[in-house]
Amino acid sequence: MAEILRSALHDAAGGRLQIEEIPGLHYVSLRGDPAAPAVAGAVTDVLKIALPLRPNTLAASETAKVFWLGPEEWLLVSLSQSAAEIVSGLRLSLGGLHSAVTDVTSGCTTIRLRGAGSRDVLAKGCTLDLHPRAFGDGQCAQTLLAKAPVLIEALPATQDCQLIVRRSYADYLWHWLHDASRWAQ
Amino acid sequence: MTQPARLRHGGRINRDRPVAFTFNGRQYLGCEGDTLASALLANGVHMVARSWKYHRPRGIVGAGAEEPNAIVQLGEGSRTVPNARATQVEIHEGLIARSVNCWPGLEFDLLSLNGLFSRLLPAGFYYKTFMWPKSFWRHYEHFIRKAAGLGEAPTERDPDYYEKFNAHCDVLVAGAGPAGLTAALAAARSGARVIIADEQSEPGGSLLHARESIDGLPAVSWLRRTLAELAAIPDVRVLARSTVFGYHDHNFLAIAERLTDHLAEDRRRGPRERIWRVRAKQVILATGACERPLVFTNNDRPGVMLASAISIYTRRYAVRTGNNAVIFTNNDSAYATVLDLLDAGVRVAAVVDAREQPRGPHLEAARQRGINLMAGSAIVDVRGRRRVQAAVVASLGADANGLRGNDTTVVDCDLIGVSGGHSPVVHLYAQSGGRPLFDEGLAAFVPGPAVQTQRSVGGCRGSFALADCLREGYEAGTAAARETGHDAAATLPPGPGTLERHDYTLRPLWRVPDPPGHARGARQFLDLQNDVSASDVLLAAREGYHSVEHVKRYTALGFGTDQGKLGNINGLAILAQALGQDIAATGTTTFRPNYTPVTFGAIAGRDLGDLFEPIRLTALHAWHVEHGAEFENVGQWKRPWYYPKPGESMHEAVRRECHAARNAVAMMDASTLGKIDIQGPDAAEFLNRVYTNNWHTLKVGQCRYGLMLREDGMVMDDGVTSRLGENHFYMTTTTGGAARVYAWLERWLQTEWPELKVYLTSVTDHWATIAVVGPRSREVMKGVCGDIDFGAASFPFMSFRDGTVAEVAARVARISFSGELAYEVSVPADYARHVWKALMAAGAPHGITPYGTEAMHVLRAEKGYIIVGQDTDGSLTPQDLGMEWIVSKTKDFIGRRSFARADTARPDRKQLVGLQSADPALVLPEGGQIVDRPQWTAPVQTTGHVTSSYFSDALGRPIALAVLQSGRSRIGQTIYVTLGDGRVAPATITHPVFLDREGKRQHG
Amino acid sequence: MQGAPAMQRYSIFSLLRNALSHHERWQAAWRSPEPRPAYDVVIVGGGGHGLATAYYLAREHGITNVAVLEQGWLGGGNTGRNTTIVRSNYLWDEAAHLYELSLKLWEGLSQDINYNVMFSQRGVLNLGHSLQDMRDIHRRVNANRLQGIDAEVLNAAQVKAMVPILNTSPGARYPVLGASLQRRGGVARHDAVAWGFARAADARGVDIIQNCAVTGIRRENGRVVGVETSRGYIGAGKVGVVAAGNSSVLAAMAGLRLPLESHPLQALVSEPMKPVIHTVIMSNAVHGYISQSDKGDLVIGAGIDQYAGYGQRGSFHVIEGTLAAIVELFPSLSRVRMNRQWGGIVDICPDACPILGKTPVRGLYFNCGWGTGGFKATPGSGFVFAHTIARDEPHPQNAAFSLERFTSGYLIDEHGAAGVAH
Amino acid sequence: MLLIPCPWCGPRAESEFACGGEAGIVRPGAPDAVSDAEWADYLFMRTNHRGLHREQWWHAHGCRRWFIVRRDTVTCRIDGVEKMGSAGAAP
Ligand SMILES: Cc1cc2nc3c(=O)[nH]c(=O)nc-3n(C[C@H](O)[C@H](O)[C@H](O)COP(=O)(O)OP(=O)(O)OC[C@H]3O[C@@H](n4cnc5c(N)ncnc54)[C@H](O)[C@@H]3O)c2cc1C
Ligand SMILES: NC(=O)c1ccc[n+]([C@@H]2O[C@H](COP(=O)([O-])OP(=O)(O)OC[C@H]3O[C@@H](n4cnc5c(N)ncnc54)[C@H](O)[C@@H]3O)[C@@H](O)[C@H]2O)c1
Ligand SMILES: Cc1cc2nc3c(=O)[nH]c(=O)nc-3n(C[C@H](O)[C@H](O)[C@H](O)COP(=O)(O)O)c2cc1C
Ligand SMILES: [Zn+2]
Repeated sequence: MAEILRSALHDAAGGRLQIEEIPGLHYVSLRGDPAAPAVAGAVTDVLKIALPLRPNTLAASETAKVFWLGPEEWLLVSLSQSAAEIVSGLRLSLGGLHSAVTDVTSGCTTIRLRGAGSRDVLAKGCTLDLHPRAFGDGQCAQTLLAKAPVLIEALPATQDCQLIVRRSYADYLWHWLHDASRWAQ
Repeated sequence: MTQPARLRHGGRINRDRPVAFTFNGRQYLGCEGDTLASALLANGVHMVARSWKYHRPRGIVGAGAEEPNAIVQLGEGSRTVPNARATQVEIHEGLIARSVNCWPGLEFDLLSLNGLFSRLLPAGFYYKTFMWPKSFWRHYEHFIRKAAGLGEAPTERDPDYYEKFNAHCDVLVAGAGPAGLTAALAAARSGARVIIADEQSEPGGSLLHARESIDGLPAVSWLRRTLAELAAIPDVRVLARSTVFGYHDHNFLAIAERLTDHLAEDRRRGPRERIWRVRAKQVILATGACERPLVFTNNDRPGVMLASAISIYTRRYAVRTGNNAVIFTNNDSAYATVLDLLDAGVRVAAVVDAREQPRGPHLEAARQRGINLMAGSAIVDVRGRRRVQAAVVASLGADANGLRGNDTTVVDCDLIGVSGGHSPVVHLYAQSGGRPLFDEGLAAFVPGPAVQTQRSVGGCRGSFALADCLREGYEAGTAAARETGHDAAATLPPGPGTLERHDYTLRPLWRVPDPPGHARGARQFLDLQNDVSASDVLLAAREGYHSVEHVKRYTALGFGTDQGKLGNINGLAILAQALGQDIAATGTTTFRPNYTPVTFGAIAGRDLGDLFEPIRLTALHAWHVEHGAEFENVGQWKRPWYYPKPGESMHEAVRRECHAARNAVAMMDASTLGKIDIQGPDAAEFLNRVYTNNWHTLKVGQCRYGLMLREDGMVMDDGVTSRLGENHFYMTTTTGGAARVYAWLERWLQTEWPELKVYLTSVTDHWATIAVVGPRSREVMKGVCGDIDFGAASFPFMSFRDGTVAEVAARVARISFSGELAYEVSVPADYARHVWKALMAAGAPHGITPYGTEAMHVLRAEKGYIIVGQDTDGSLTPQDLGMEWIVSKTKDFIGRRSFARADTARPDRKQLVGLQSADPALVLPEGGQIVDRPQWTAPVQTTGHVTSSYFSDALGRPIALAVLQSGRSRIGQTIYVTLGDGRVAPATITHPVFLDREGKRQHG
Repeated sequence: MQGAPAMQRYSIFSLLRNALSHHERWQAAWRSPEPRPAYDVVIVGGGGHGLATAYYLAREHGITNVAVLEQGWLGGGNTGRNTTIVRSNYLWDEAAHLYELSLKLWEGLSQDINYNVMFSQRGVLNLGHSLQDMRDIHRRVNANRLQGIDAEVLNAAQVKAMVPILNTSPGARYPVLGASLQRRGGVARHDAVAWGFARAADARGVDIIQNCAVTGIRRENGRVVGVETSRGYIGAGKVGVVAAGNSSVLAAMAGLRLPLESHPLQALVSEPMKPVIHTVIMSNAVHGYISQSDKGDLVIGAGIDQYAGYGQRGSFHVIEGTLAAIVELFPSLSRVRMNRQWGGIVDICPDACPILGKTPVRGLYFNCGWGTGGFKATPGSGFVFAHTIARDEPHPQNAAFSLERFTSGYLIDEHGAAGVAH
Repeated sequence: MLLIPCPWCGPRAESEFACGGEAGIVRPGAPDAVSDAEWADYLFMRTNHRGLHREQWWHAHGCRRWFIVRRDTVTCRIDGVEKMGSAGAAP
């Protein structure tokens, strides 16, 4: 139900680059004080993942990821557990601690770029240094891709990247990616 | 092969690949590897242009970016290019080029008559005349405009595609001559990420025509080896046809790469140009030096060329630029050209050297081949109009400001090579924020101290010996890499072996004295493109335009497409002389991007058409499209404006939609509203500070309208906020204001009130919101939602309930922007389409009608509800809008203090009122101004204007909202609304709420 | 007081006469005197506004013992780097009347100062791209007509007829829905404005002193007595500061604070071409505006940089955005090339209107805050500021533009009409 | 295109940020207690310093934190950044 884009595999630049939407993920925003042990504790309880505290990094398990978004803000993405489960699990675990847990599942979608040209296509619209040395495994960054705010994740051991984009920008970004991959170098 | 001036041997052109092209309607053949300039010269074509002001015949002067004269129009139709430099255009099959700025043609140009009047057209002549009669300026200007300008802009849409690429590197090298290449090599060997860019079709710079050897190899062989080594190192990018055109703050540089223009049209694939946006940790500038012309009478005749350009045409392009040459120089470098010419079998009739005692290694080599050296002399005049026929040579006086006697020698020739020394290409250094310094020894401006993490090496630093270039480049590359944490170079092979060095001696010569009997400097050209002569600079100095910047602007020196790469230095030296000050004190004009002109389309990139601004869509967009909606742009969003049925006008559609909302039920996609989730123990206190009304009293399950002000007391945004829990609120903002409000709230929280425990999360995209509006809305809701009690008392106005709508967990709020009984259903956007369709189905028996923003506006205007940004304009307070009821008197909030200021407290401010048009058929124009009397003569004071105006279906007549000075106290009076064309329409001032002032409908 | 030499008149006849002597007999347009120890009035800032002030002080008020002190070269500030758009179609009465006074002066300026400033009334179009833009356009045009200012609303077809190369396709991202047109608006030769006023002021005895930076403002008993400069102390009965982007720095010298922020504002030109654009076209919504100079270059104004800056340079992405807007509006200009770009320092006021008037320091007057749009006001600003200095009270047309408005709340919010920049 | 060193995310391109202008503008604690002139000073008056300038920036398209940058308004050189609320960082 969560497909925003035509999620058919898009094959650009002579097959060197594939763009596809990954539907069906669950997204939860978490705000809280990283110094409060309950915050990291809640994430571990619910997702079995250690809360990433280093800026622009993520922590992942087989079924979920936690992205650092800000010093008091994370995005939890899960493949298996529903947002409702995560939200209630976190809230339970956080108890009365001042924090905010918000289901944002319908507001986000993920687009995966596969192939050697992925980063070059992103570099056409993104000012980050995407060289594997500068942006490698375990790293993520919020930035602008063309004129859309995105969260970029470097997928391990490849040139591949994944983008999390806000729903209302997804169509624009999709067009932009098609356009940018027309002549991948 | 019919290229009469093509040398039989040598050069880097491909003789096996002839290329046909057209110039001024004539077919020519060149070779692959030629520029348009070299191909024309190979065909013996020297005269290629008419000058801008006097329409004098002009030839090719240089061989690269510095060229001021050989400006041509390329191609036709949608792919035409104005103002291309023939020296930088690579020829390809089918190339069409023509001269610009001449009519009817290059050979016979009517405007060359201007030349006859040239005495009347000194610098700035137009400031002194064309003032009478006063009304005639537009006629004069018509002709001035026609005469000005070079090429012609295309008139069709550009079929080409341009893109951008963001790049990062440790070391960016601008220029791939010997200095740049060794810099890149050293940095790359050290392990740094390197980008090296050169504007030419192939890297190599001066090596492509150099006479020297490096490491025992001819320069071009060393070049090949070096490029091969660079190509093999990962993380090195060599960009040819790539001009570093801007050096901005924080080591951000822009490069324009030209990808397809050099190919025949049928071979072009992919983008035409690409802009590289480079963030470099270290920058090495290796942009070389530009040879400087000499300033003498008629120095603009076709056949007068830079000596270095002659060498380039001879050695790189295998072109014979003339048969009988005179070289005029004040330094040794031109003797290399002498050798090149002699090697090519060209006669050198004389070498005129301004130096009394010329010396230098090239000179010694040339002397051995036997030359006619005229030392201590200068060319004072040139004979020939369309092509040089002879040089007139005279002896220079000791201080070079006068001639030694009146004797002149006429030397026949068809080519004059000039070298007045070299100007380091300090453009990028200066763009980086640096100030070039004058070096007396070189008589040139060289880079001063670096301002950013940058180094200049080689020719652009004033190091003109190849050995120095190689060494400096290698050292700089090593050092730059080291500063980025790459110092493997220490263990690497050293840079290329050093060569023999030699001194650079020159006799500065800024202006050759006029030949006897000539007006001062009248035909001594400085800026060939803009026809600026030495006399123009002297005139400017005489008239008090003393700053070099004044001279530039008064004479247009350096204003052209070449930005004075050749002429500026001579101009400012002449100015310095005229003012009796030194050149250092005179200074240069400001160097600015672009180094050479760059296509608009490339700089615009892909941000055009549908990608110009993101098009933001709601989850229901596809449904709206399928159902024929017309859309309105609201910020970046596309919102359904109205849904016309076949054959229906907008007016009819909107009436039908309004009718449904007032009499049955209608439905709207309100998903674009900004939505912010607010959590924390201080959330209520936070709202209390940012909204004008009280939020502590709001109970869980209730909603409240809020008005947000700027600190100056003016209305900034509004919306409804619901209390989801004790510490949990859900705020909505206007569509256009969403981003602004979110940023505003974060700012206050983080910078002003960090003690407040509040977290904000933007949930605009997560929730889809559907407004179900109208007397039948309750029935519709009941049809899709079984777990909420919709009883009027149990679910009162301004409260919300969580429930299940069409099997989807939803939040249903009983709020109304229409004044009707209405519900807003919020569901996660993934379910929006499903829920919308369920509502449509449930509403079908009641005639449910989707409506757009236009009907929404009509409905809210009937109720006197404002739209921030339409009925307000940043100059209205809540009181002005008649909204005192929402302004707390007992607490502080943003903006409150500003009410107490004298002019915000004034009673005669503009106030929101209603207007009723006297003509029941006339919808008053929005934006109409209000006057008291039907007749008026300007100027009269403006007292108010119509902000919103519609035909009200419910009332069967037009309604309007307006803001009007002291409006509330004038209700009942008649005013007149201007219709924009001098006419006015009478209207009565009314209360701004037109319908159901008691609010019975929405409470029903 | 030394009499200034009679001004050599400019005309076709003087041009002919001087041609005979190879133009070697032209006088300096202005003298370059050494500063005298004291003047009745010192004007700080040799931009168009400062020079116009000096000229009108002399012409309208007979005050000729005046010096204009310029830290660099005349007209080297924003006067020398603006996109030269002149119009008076502002929204609020106060602003509209001030700019209209200026426009009327423009209409006779060349003859008045005997220097052709090439004021070209080729019309100014402000495009509307959304329903709200069109409402605002109607509102402003209607207001202008009440104010006595020529103004028309054009629909998209009329705009297209006037500017055939404009993209008016309804499918554009932000389609052109219409425009306002002020036919009396246009452009002028910016440098000539500074030079012409300098020459005319000089001819009336004003000392124009370049390379003279004011470094301090000396006060005694709450009254200004003179200025410290890089060329020594200069006494002054009154001081008028007209320093545009540098105004806050000068205010600090007098112990004052102003509601200003200095920002870079950039502009660019194309290579010169034969005429393709015959009027001035501005679009606030897509953030770009364009005209073509008499030399043939397209003159394009960019947006303002977001950060404060005194460096006359801005960020490249602003230029990129501007050119995207221009190509979006004029797709056929895509292959045209940008020749040069630059920046100026504009003094931005919270309500996008100037500050023109007295200060808490007696004898000290400020004229600033013109931000992105003061070129068009040059003669008018000089005219009313001269009045304010001479009479120690504002001219009716600048009374509303006092510093007090920031205290009382009488702001004249021209953001809509002032737009991005112009 | 400035390179702004976000105290959390490190150096990022200016296009990710919004500049909030001069730092250290203090909202009067009791607005009613100040005069109109003092209120106007808070609302509108700026030092607008030429030279080293403390200013607020927002990492709008990154971590969404406000922080303070010390930057030279003539050369654009950045001297340092401060997190909001860190020692000495009056907003
Ligand atoms: C890119 C750009 C485009 C613009 N486009 C337009 C447009 O199209 N239309 C329009 O109407 N306006 C436009 N403007 C605005 C317009 O240029 C200015 O408002 C106007 O020129 C200001 O004139 P001025 O004489 O007050 O300032 P300036 O010309 O800047 O003069 C101020 C002078 O004061 C001098 N000064 C400063 N400090 C001192 C000191 N301490 N001692 C001595 N001298 C000092 C400066 O050197 C400067 O010469 C634009 C501005 C820019 C930057
Ligand atoms: N004998 C003399 O008196 C004399 C005088 C001057 C130069 N030279 C010779 O010139 C050479 C100087 O070597 P070098 O490496 O410094 O310069 P170079 O001229 O060999 O190379 C500079 C290169 O930079 C390119 N370039 C310039 N600006 C650019 C830009 N903005 N973007 C991209 N590319 C750009 C040029 O096209 C050129 O290819 C030496 O060989 C030297 O001997 C000799
Ligand atoms: C209206 C106008 C037209 C201009 N036209 C040109 C031009 O055709 N060629 C050019 O090189 N510069 C042109 N310029 C820019 C100036 O060269 C210069 O960059 C600008 O006045 C700012 O000064 P600065 O760069 O010396 O700081 C123009 C400037 C203005 C204001
Ligand atoms: Zn950050």
